[in-house]
Amino acid sequence: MGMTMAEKIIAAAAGVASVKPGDIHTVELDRLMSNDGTTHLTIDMYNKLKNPRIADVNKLVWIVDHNVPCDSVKTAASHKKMRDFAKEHGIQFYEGEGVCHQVMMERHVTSGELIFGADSHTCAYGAVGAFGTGVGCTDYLYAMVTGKSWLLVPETLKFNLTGKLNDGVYARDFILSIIGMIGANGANYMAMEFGGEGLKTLNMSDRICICNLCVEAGAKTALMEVDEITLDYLKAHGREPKHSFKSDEDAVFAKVYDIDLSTIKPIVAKPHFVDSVADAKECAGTKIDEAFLGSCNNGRIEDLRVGAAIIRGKKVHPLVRFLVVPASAEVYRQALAEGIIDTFMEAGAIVMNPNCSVCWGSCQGVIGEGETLISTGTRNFKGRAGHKDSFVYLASAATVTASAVKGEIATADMV
Amino acid sequence: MGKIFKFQQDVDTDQIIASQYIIFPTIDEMKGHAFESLDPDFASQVQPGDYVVASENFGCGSSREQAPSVLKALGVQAVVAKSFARIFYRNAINIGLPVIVCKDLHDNVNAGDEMELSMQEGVVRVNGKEYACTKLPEYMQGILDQGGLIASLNE
Amino acid sequence: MGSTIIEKIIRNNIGKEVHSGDIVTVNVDRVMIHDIFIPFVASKFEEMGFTRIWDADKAVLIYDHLVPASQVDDTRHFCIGNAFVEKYGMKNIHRADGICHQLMTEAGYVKPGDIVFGTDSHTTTYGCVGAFSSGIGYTEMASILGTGTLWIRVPETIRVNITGKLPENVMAKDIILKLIGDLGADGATYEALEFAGDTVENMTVASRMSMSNMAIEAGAKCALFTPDEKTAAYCGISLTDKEKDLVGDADARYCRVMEYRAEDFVPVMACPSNVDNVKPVSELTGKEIDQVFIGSCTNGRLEDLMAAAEVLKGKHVAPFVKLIVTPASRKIYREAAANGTMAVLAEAGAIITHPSCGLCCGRTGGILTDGETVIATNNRNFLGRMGTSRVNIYLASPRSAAACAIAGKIVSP
Amino acid sequence: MDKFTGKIWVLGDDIDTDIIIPTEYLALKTVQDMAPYAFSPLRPELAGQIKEGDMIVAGKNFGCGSSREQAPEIIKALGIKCVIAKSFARIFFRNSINNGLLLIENDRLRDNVNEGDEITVTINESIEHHGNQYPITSLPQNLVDIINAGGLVKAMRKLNGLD
Repeated sequence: MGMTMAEKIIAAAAGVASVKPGDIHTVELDRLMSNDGTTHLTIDMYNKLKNPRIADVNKLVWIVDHNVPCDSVKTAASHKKMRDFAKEHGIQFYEGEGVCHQVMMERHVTSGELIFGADSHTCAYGAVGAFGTGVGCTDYLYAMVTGKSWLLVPETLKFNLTGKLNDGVYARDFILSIIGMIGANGANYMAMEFGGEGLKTLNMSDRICICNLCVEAGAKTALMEVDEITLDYLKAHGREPKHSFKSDEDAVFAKVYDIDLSTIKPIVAKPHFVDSVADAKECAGTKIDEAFLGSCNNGRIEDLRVGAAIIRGKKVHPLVRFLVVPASAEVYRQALAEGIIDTFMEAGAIVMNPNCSVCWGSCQGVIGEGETLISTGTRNFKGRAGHKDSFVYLASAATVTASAVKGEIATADMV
Repeated sequence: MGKIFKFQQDVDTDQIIASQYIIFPTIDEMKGHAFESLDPDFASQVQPGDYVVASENFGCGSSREQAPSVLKALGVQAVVAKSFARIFYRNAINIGLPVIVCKDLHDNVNAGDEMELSMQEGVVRVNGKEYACTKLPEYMQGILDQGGLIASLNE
Repeated sequence: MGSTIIEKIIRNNIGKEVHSGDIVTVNVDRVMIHDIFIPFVASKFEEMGFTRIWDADKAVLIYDHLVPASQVDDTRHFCIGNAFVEKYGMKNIHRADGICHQLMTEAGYVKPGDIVFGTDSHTTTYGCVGAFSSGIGYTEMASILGTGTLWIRVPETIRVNITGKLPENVMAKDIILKLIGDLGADGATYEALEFAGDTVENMTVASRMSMSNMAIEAGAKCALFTPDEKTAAYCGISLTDKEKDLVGDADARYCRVMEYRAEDFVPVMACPSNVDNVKPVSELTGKEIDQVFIGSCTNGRLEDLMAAAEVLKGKHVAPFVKLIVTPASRKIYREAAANGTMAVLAEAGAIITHPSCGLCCGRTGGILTDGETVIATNNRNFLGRMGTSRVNIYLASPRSAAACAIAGKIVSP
Repeated sequence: MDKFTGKIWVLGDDIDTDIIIPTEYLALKTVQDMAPYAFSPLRPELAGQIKEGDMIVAGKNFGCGSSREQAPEIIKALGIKCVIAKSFARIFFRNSINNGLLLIENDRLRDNVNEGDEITVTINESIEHHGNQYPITSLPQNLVDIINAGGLVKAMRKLNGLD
């Protein structure tokens, strides 16, 4: 019987010929990413071990991105713990280089790898055909010490894409539509695999955006077939694929969806659930206090270009705080060179250094009681962006930028 | 026997423990803020041995292990839900917090009801009624039995 | 008998000769309120029973300490500020354009000879264009908003003469730190500082700003430079005779005159945890550092960023050391982006934030913890200012700070 | 003549406004919310120990630094009757007068007392400590006027015909 991409990666990592959904295997991990959200707890647990050790320090990548620069003595203490440990053990360490997943994509991840990240959006790595999955710090510590972990082989939902997104519709609208369709736990414990002719119309930025958000449908991982676009991206970043797996013709999927990309429309996810989606136009007119263009989901150069094209020659609404946060230092430098940073600055936006910003809700950019944010971030849970009684709408870079100009939710054609 | 604290569906990790608290240095410093947005009294009222009962997709959202950890630190005996989000489920097993899938329980009990759980029998008893719950796969039960994933590293 | 600059400004304002020690009521030309204090100003203003601002166009509200908000209650200040602006018909408001003291001169709110008060101690900054400006509390601000006047005691003046050419690696920051070290943290309390000599005449307005900004660290009420052609160009005006006359007269009465030779200055730092604890950098070399902060109303201007970029060009910040750059205003950020300075800083590994008070005000922007050391270009190194009380803060010029960032320890620029 | 006796807390030179109340707490909603953090960088336990009627005796340049008016307000909210220092920073001095917090300049007392001692202050006249008298100068008239009005807010209310 044939295997899916997810099954093939797990089989290779487990050193077995084949696996099937429901099996639990011990797997060898290729890479272990951890950020400042939890690493200090991992270190505390590590220090309590009877025989603390690191299986392979070269597999570890630690990234400070959630609170950069630090905004409290508590985060400063957590960062120091992380920095000192990384220095002592020779762990690859980034601070201020950008959001962890974007930094991982730019510098580390390659096709066919099995990666644990102590962050739920680790599933983003599927954009290059790597099996990335989010874990907690106990899982992380176990893998750090042994180089291995246990994994339950997931079933796979297959999405066959055809057609092409219309102008003014983005990958972000597509994945929000999918989450709306299958629900916040529609892919719980499962892998979401994307393929088909339509995939070829999506660039790497689109792909990262789509895979990144799959956890919001509960997915264990997201995977995309490796193709020319993948290989070009890897080559441009100086890497080779480890494996270029494709699902077999006779692989068994839990369910197969055929999606025509041309049917997708601009979407918003309304408070307080990612699957609470609606046609963006239905929400038009909702007053906003803040807009956020950034995050590992939508803070790449392509997203900033979309926003810049809309706001060029216009001004941010005076009562709106428009945060523009490039996903990485590389993205920032590119945007600076292209004049995009200046376009946003001229329009009155707040351009922050690359970090997680209000997407994670406990650093600069938080919103207050009763306030409304429209965001390209990953989540709109109650209280996610600051005060527990506040409201977050998720939308594309285009809709967010248009809303920042209008002072209320608006699509790009309305400004 | 323990008391039931009841929650609805799609309880995400931000509700279990909000972002502004997960940066605190230790679990003990955060646990007082568990479920703050949904039930501000939870942390002060829950007693060791009590249960959290929820509907579908409990623990969706981030990979923050602080979520099961604060519940364990507050003495929650087990979380019983119609279904769990994947990362929360895995994290809970790894730190030794029992997470039990029971489809029928949530709709038939009220907050404050007294409940008893037998993991070996795979059954929950509340108000004189029994509800069957899913047993853990052997591998995961093994992790729970040894006291969490890290315990094996110290053998 | 002649007059000092401050005596002339006050005389011009109230229309009669004054001398130090006189208590007079002045007509206020401009006021500045920032986000931290607007809720308090607003409530005091209404508690006092005022129903209108004496001259709404003379009031400026600037959000800078809390931009972007880092705590959930911060945005409450914006709500209160926006409502106040709306209710009393204020037009001058900046919600995310940079630090208040930079914007007050940069955006043309302050002219030579003006009398300006702000709810911030570094309001002394506007002395760089020959304005009498000083910090006050929010209760007094509320009373000015109602009456347009404030009582003041005409200060005595300390005259500081600096002549000659500065060594290449010395910046205006080194001069003002040295002066504060010499005066002591209370050496100019209640007094005005007046700068003169060809060294300050040859300085840019931006450099003068670094000096007037920090005068408060010696306790001064204000710090004044004579307006000149550079001032006129900066303010976009041509100087009137009255403005040109804002010079300390040869026969004016000074309580102290200090003389410096520019060639004698060396790069210095203010060591933990007092601004007057000033030592030459050469005595501090080798001390390991964790972070560098270049920014603030003291040293976040274009020439400061360019000085740092000159040092950092083609180099990289040391491993495990953070370099945080916070430009003082939106305009400066854009100019630095346009002339390639930002690209150099970004290539070198700098974390470039949006223009705001950032780390200088100690609420965000790079807070530190026990045992950490930061080299910072801002104006205060008080105990606990940037995190815990066990953080070591050294104040330095942008050039010195950049050199330290590359080395990962204190080095001479 | 006003006369009062109380216990003293002794502090050093250059007690800046960041020590009196760190910026971190400045956006708390009320002065009462901030008061527990007073002096926290220097002596975290101090705010909890101060009792109504106590006094602070400090060295030179008390209150230097920022213009934050919370500094004198918090000291007042803690129940401090007056601050006696060798000298005061300018903005802090104005803010204190405007809020009706009594400040007394004396350059000798600080070096002759110990924390916990009792002193007696006779306004505009002298301080008594262990039988020694330390004369104090009286305030300029315009400041006396503000204090007599009950602070600047009350003075302005009067101006606006409200009280």
